[in-house]
Amino acid sequence: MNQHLLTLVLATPLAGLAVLLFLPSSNQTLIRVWANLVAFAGFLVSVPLAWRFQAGAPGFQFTESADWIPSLGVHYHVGIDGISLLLLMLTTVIGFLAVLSSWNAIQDRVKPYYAMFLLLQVGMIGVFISLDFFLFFIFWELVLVPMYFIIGVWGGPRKLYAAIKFFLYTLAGSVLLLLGILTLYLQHFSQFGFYTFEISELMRLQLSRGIEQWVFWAFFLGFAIKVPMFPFHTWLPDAHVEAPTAGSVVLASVLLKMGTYGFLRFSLPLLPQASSDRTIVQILAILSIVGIIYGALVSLMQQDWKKLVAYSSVSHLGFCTLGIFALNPNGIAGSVIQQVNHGISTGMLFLVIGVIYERRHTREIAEYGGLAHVMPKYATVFAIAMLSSAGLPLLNGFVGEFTILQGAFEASRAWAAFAVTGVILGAAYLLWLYQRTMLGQITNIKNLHLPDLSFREMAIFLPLIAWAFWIGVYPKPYFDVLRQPVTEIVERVRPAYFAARGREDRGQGSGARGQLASTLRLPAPGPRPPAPAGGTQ
Amino acid sequence: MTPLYTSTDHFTIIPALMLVLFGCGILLFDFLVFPDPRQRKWLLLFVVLAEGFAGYGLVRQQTYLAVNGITAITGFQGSVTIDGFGIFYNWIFVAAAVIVAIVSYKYLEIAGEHHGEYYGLILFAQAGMYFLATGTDLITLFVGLELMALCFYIMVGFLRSDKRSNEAAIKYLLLGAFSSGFLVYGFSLMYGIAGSTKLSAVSAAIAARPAWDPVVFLALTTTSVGLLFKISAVPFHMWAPDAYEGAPTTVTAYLSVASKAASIAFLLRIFLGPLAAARDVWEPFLAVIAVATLTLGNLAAINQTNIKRLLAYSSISHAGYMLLGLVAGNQTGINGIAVYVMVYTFMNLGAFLVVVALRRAHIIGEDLDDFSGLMQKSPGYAILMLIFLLSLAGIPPTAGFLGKYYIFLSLIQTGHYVLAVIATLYVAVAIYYYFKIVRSMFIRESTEPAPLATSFGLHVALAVSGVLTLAIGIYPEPFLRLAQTSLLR
Amino acid sequence: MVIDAVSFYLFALMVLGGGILTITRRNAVHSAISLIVSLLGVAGLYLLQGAEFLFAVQIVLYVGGIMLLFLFVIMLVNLDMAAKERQFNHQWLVALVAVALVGAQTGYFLIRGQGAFRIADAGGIAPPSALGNTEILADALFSKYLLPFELVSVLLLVAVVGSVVMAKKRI
Amino acid sequence: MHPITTVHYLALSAALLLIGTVGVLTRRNIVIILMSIELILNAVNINLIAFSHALRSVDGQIFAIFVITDAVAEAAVGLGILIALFRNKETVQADEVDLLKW
Repeated sequence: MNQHLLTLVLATPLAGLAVLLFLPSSNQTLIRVWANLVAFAGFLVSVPLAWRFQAGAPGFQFTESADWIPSLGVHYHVGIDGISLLLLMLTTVIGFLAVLSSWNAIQDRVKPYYAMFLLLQVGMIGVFISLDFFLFFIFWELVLVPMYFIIGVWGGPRKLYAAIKFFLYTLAGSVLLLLGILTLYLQHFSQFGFYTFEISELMRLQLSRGIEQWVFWAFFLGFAIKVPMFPFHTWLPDAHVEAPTAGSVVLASVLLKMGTYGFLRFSLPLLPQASSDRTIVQILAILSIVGIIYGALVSLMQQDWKKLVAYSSVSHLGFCTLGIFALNPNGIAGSVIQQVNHGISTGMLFLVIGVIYERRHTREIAEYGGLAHVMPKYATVFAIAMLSSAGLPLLNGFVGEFTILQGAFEASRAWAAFAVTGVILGAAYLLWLYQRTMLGQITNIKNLHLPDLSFREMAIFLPLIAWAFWIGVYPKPYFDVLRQPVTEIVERVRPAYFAARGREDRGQGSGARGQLASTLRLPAPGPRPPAPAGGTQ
Repeated sequence: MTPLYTSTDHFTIIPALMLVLFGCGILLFDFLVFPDPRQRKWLLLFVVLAEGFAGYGLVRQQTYLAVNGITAITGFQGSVTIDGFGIFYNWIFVAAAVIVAIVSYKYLEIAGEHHGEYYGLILFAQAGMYFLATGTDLITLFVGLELMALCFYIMVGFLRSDKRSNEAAIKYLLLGAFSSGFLVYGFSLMYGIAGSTKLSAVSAAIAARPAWDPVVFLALTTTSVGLLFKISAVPFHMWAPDAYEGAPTTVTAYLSVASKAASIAFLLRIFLGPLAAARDVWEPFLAVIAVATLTLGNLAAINQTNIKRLLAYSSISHAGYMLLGLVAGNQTGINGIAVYVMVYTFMNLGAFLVVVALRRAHIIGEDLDDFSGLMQKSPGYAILMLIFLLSLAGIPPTAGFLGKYYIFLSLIQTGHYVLAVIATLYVAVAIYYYFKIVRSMFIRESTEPAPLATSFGLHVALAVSGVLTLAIGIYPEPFLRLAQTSLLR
Repeated sequence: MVIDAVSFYLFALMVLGGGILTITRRNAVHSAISLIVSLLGVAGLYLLQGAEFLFAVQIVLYVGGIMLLFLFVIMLVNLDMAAKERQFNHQWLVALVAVALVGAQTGYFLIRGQGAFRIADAGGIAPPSALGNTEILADALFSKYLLPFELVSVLLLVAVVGSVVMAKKRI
Repeated sequence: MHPITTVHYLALSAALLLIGTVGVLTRRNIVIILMSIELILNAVNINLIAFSHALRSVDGQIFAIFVITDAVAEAAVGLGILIALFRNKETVQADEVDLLKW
């Protein structure tokens, strides 16, 4: 059973999609029910993964491998480690909730809509479980098409522009990513004499510094556009603003994580020299910090509710990449946690916006005010989402941001100092948004008789709220799951890291508090230890 | 004295012989039996039979090669050589000809020009292609080329009462004849260098000369003009948009696929045969031309509103990708061209077939607006067109990705990193104009309610191209093995 | 020797002069007649090079066949109007410059590349009379070149079908 | 007077090729463009015959026969298309053939 579980997770939405295509498009209710059932089933089949996952075990679990294109050395090889597990669970949960949230929002071309969502789900799951680079790339590109349609067909007034911009940006990045993949593939052939895209095989490569750096930048373009990191972020606000609610939710919660996941799964382990190169790390950290602060500042200025949240994503993802390129266990573990957090909290924020948009059909912040009076439940949910996103202790955002800041501090005090401004600014724009929309007197007469959250809407929010509190109060299971893969990555990228700190330090990362203590026990972090020169022999 | 016509000779030309025989049969039968144009679709039987026999001949040649463990059979004292390369490309011609033939009858009936000669010309053109892919003698290649080209001149102008068709035909003929004049001028110089018209002798003679030998250079440039013209590479591409737009859409499909595949085969025969020794000379030239072709094809396509014109520019850019495979020039590159030609055949045919379906009585159906709301009108066609367009753009898991994959791989393998980056970035440009069509089909509302002109043949042809476009993308293994047979030479 | 040289230059003059007149005449009939002159010059060159059969073919086929076709069409489509209009298209200057460049290049390469054909010339000046022999030609055509010969018959069939399809009002 | 060598023939042929090219590129009248193409093919034939003579090989003459045949076929089809065009459009000027962008 274990070895087919991932295939089952992948196949469930695909099979559901196949059946969906044969349902009569006139019967909208049937299609809705079926799509929701499939999405829920997709979530259910992924639950055993979480149960059976063995937190401390090295390497990948639930692996399954079969030849796919022997003449190219391509395998159907899937498996997960702790990082993929968290993101995969995020995908199945958010995927289901996004489908559920579309019940009323989508009235036009219902069947293609759900078909696109299920296809999107296949692509996203595939990205997180592929252990073959070719397979990964296929899923990576597969995601683009349904997302294009979700934005382009069911989106807002500038949907055509936003959709093609999204497509072109991410495609341009991913074709360069392909060039990087092919370079590794050819290097592997010249060193070992056979062609393969298996990641475990590619990790055996001994690359020269120059090649690693070129490949790193190719990967960087692919992943950074997806994340999106600072200069490549311009597609994101457009896509988010124009996409339908569920599209925004999936885009923010899962699609962006594909980029950070790419860094963690491929850039760091496959290109350890380049990823720990002093200059490269500096550049990436600076871009992340610029993203954090720029995103926050732009968010402060937004008049459009959705655009504000979109720019806040740029800021939050900046934290994630900063954590990754801190290149220490705290930074990376915090980054993964923060990715999940961002999925939960930003997903909730977009859903919150979706709820009000369904009622009022505007996202101008100025149109609202004092909604807490008419929609108390809604205001509560929004408050939780907002505080989770702002990083209030006891909620999930705090754990992630705090751990990342720890990691960043360990790497460089300046980084941490700048990143902290991002946290403060983040609190500022979110609280101000809350104040402008929810608090005070009702200024717009149209808002007087808005209905509060319905049962279905509550059902969408409750799991996310529960999850947010879980991570915020008891994050230990998450750090447990992450410890092993994160240690592996850090050992790969900086072999000297653990040696310099002694073995007992390896155990750190068991919960935010434990980490805090362990960090405090350490000698002053000082400047970054020099990058391991001369490769990883 | 050697015997005039041996059984080996016969064996090497069976497929072409079948095509020509059935072609003549069509001309006779049409003349004798079918006064009513609507009965003429029975002539398709001849086409299918001809292709069946031709395919059987190819199978026999293939098995003969495999059983005897040899790479080539030569016939007619070296005029033709049957090798894996020729057989592979001939399979593509067979596929293209069958698919085009079975969709044509409805289109021609609507256009009011349903004549038997059309089917005959399809077969004769294919006979010409046969010798382009298998010929190993300058004269055979030249005559094969002209046979194919002549058939296409006529087919492009087949809608005799349509001014656009007339214009397309005369432009194509003038430029085509002009370029083949240059080609044959180059051939005459090659003959002068070698003293023989056999490709092997020419190869040896050129290899014996210094790399920058002026006469070799002259022969190279003049020959290249003709070859590049045929695959519509910049700056010899001007004919393609006009010919594609003016020709009957079914002919456009045939022209863009089969003629291009045959010309690529011809180009490879020449560049990897006689001109292989001058590789240092032509590689940079070809690289520049390939980049120019990609650039012009992709940029000019952006502003097109006529679908056939848009697809014409897109096919120009595809020629650029194929040329890049030759610039890389290693085994991956040549194999990549074969894969590329194979996937291009089905996806491009498919895209044109959807345009064929849009031609209805009194509606030309070639404009971007004609595609508006296709998703609501007939979702099957819209989804198929989406698959073809994604494949043309090279998005996995469609077949088109695989073609581009090989080209990129070969470029990196041979260290042409800049070319690889340029080539990949044009994928993003291409997406923009392909998705203009997608946008029309899926997002815009329908403008005119007339139903599509479907026919049994069209359904079959679309199903075949659609299934193959997906199948090659999702499970490419058998197709890749097939393409690898093209390296046997 | 001298006779050969003189006749070469004479025929060359016919060929080039006829060619230039062909592409510059306003009246298409004049062009056609200039073309005949040029083609006859080419035929003369064939004779000089000992290709008697081709000499005959050139005169019968080209001058007799193709030119008749041209003249016929010129009469049919009534080119009187065309003769009064502008004769050259707008890009003629660009075209001329391009061609001049190509010409300079070609000439340069031919002169530089003389060596390429030295082996060929070494055999001697006098042509073996057998080469022009129709019998040898026929032998080659029906043995070594049987395939293209058969193929070219298909080509001609297509040409016949094509010109009928194109030119006839109803088929 | 120098003896006439193969290179003389080649130069003559190149000149004729260029004349033909100029004709194709600059003339408006389609009939004259077709004639220019005939000039190009004749340039090829001069080459072939010169080589055939110099190399003592019959192949060049055979090649020339095929080139002539091809010229016939092309001219026939070209003039046929021209007549079809003239029937619809009443012009033989290349740049008036402009429904399609040239």
